[in-house]
Amino acid sequence: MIKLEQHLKNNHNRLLNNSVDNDTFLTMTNEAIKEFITARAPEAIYDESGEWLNMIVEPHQLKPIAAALLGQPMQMDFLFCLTCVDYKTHLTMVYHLTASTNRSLNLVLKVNLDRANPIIETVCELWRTAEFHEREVFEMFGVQFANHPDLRRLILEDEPATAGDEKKESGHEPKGYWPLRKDFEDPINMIKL
Amino acid sequence: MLSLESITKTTQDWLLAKFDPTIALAIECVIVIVLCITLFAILGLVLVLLERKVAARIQIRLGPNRVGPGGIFQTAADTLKLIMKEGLTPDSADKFLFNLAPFVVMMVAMLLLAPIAFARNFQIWDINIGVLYISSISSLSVIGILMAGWASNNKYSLLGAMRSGAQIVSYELSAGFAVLTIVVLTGSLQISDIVAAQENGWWLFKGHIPVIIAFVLYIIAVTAETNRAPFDLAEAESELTAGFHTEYSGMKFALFFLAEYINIFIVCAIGATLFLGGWMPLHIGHWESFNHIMDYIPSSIWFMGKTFFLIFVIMWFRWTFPRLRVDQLLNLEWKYLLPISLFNLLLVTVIAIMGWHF
Amino acid sequence: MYNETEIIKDTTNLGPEGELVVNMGPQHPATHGVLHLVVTLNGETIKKIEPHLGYIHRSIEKMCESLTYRQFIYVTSRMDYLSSHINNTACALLVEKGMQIEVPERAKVVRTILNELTRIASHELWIGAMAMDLGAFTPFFYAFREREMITDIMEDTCGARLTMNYIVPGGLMYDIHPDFQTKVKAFIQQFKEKVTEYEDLVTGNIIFQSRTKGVGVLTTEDAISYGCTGPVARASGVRCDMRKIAPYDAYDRVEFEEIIETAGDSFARYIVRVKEMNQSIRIIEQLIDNIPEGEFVGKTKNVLKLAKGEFYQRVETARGELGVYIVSEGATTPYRIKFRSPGFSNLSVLNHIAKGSKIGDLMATMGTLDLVIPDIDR
Amino acid sequence: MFLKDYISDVVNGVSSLLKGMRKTGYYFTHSKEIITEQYPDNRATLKLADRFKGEVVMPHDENNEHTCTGCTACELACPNGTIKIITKFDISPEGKKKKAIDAFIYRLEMCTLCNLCITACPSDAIKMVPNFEHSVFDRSKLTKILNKPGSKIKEGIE
Repeated sequence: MIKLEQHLKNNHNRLLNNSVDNDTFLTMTNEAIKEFITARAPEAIYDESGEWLNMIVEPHQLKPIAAALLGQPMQMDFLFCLTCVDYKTHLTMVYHLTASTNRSLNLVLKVNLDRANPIIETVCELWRTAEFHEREVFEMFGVQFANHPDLRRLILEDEPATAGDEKKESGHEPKGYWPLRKDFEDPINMIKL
Repeated sequence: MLSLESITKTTQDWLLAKFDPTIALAIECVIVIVLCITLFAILGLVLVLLERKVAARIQIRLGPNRVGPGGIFQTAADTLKLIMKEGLTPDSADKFLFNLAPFVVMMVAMLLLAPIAFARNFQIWDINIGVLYISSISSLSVIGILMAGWASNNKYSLLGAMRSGAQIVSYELSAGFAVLTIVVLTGSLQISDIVAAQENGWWLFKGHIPVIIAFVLYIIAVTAETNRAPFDLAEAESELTAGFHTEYSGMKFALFFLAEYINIFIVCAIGATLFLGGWMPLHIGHWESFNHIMDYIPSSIWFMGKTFFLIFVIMWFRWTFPRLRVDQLLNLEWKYLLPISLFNLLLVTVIAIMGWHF
Repeated sequence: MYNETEIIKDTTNLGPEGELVVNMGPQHPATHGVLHLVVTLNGETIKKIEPHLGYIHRSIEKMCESLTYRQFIYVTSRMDYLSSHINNTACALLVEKGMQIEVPERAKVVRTILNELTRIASHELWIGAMAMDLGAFTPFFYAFREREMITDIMEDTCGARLTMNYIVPGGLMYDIHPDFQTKVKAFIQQFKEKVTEYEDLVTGNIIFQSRTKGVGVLTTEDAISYGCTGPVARASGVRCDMRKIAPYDAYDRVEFEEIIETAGDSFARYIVRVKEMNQSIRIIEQLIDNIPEGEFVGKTKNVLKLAKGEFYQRVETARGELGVYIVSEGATTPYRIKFRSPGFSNLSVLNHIAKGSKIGDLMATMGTLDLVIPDIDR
Repeated sequence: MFLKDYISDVVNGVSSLLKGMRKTGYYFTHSKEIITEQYPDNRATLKLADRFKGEVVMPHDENNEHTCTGCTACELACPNGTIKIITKFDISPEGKKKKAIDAFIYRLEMCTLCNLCITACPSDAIKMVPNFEHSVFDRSKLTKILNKPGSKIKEGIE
């Protein structure tokens, strides 16, 4: 019971602190964010045409930038969507970020990956929700997440034996094995127009 | 008036007149066994139907209403189905113990029937340590459950059996203490003496508040002992699918199911005997005419009425409360029921010694 | 008779000593669907929970890539089938946002009422199922009695009880039923009378309280880090109600409270949902007499084509924040669609909060996370 | 003080349990609260909502005429490929060729009852009806031809 009371107290304190913190970055504009990112990743590309600020960074920059966004003053502690898009020429990882204390501040972080050998650093330690989402992206798109604690299939059935052999020979998963990639052909897709 | 007492008496007289006493005893034994099995079958059918009807009424449903008028043959149809089903034995189960377990549970339930007084002078075996016999035999059923859980070679079954073991062993205590309060007041372990002591009023009314507390404790403890909700941790449908009888099917499952209901009947019968005067009619002080009318109702009706009232209360519990967690279950016993019943026993002893009861 | 080798045939796969690996599901009474949890136990204590998903995976995201913007809405009803209206609303809102379709006021208000009714229906079902997980069977029937009134209203107006497909880009598929308002009012009356029953039977019950209080505690930090939303996060003190943060439809003109609890345990999650039902009733009461007259669907083109670009719409379902992310290449079908389902993130927290507790606690924790498996698998 | 807490714990617990038992006891003794519907028995009085989406039908009038032009708008609108329209060319009395439907094939087993075909139809030739007893022993019986044999298109519908 003591443990629970402690929790209650901590949560209360946190709620109070949040309300104080709010003022410091409520005024954070897109320009300020851009400045913040450019200081860390000069070659980042920005796109403001959509609803939220989009930016594309290099794969090796992702982890440091993500860590910086999570820390002060941005506190982008809420990763509400993590997905991947197959653009046929390349894969794009998309991270939708927001701050739990200021949900009007949204940011879309994108990373373009090589389609033949997609590999990227995991963001599991920063946002633990990424663990499941990255496992989903791994099985659906074949993106390898380096340093992921438990990179296994989550939704699809376990790897068939033949796929394992093919993997051993060629060093990567057989072609067309990732269902959400555009070149995946499902032989029994009855609704395909 | 045709009563069960006169029937037994006539039968015995006739048998003794016709046969040698040993053979007469043997014939009586056979008659008793047949009657017991019949009672079991009927009780099983009636109690299962009753449970389903009570559940339905509480849950604003109609309940079984298709087989026979008002669904009264529903359980008979279910039994037929269970008899015809294949009795599967899992490949990796310990086959001997697996098949033995339901019979152990069933036999324990049957043995308990012996000292129960169903009506005035209508009792199979009026043993002088009746209450002790009941509490010792009833704790044997845990062996059958443990056997079933272990022999199934199923993790859910094993967990359910282990829970059941811990539960029955601990709740045996407070059930025993609750029974002891009446033994202290009566001064006898014999069932017929206990009933006779309630001639001028049931213990529940005569024994002040301590007996009422003992009664409540008894009901809680036996609910736990028969693995009924809210203490049905051994089965715990949402946690362990079906607990110790997950792997059982067909008639072997039916035996577990039947034993559960027979056990409820027996503990309620004992509760009725100890606290509600068994087959004794309700007598109130000096209202002679009222007492006379009450005497007119046959003693077997009184007994069954009281028993079924207690059964209804236990069913009412089941359909109202959520299930306890395993550690809370043991907490309830060791931190609440046991201290209260110990203290209560002390109080009753004082009352009995000082003669403060009515 | 007894022979050890006869019972345990395969001794190679027993795992470390003191561990018992139990497969809970895919067929298990408490997983409410086909969730498969591999639970590692030490006696009754849980050491690890590993969810295995995908038993009802239909690849809705891939399916939607070959469906037009009118067609793909019906598929989303099959994701979180208990809040199908809200899923449909999310998709409709996204298409409206992408094409700048003007939605008539009437449609907006009706959508809001239907969304709140859906939320109540979902929470009613949840209360029943949750009580059933904890071993109380009866509240299930009482909860379903009220839920039945809502499904009747839905049947009248939308023509279906569970997967309505009533909301289309631009408004509604057809106008509300003439009896809609009277029926909703009758429901509100009945609900207010009967909601005290849950207090008596469930909330106040000492067994229920001891089963849920202090069980499965989720701290605020963890709730945010694990991406929890909806009642699960609000019970841990996170403000995450999309109806407040980014109001859609008619939510900006109604008054309601965002229910926040700080305990973060199963009981807090329960209380949040019960109070949320009352807030939903409050929203409906404000709107039901003020449904504006007029068109029920805005003017749309026959063939819907989203502009090239990316669109994201967030709505608050009964389980949390549903995000729909569409990458459009300017065609009649989405290029890539991603559903950020609330259940998926809420499930990921299960191992963290149920570790170290008893099996019975797992049922309470899992019950209060309110998992709907098709929503998780998609 | 420990004893006081202990006793109040017990009393509160028991009273909360009794409250719940009172509620269930109330329902046990009040049979008018029962809400069971005896479905196959009450079929005569069973009334479904008029809008209930149970099945797609094609209404025909007394002259065995429908209003379907065979424009395949519903076929295109259907997300599952439930509808298949086979067209033919009728020769009108004036000797002009006219497009008409030969068979309107509707596969109920694939239909999700989403109502998109009804909204897509320009001539209101099909509609949803509240039939819900669809179970059959043979799956192929669920594939239906909606236009009645010998039916033809109503005059004046283009």
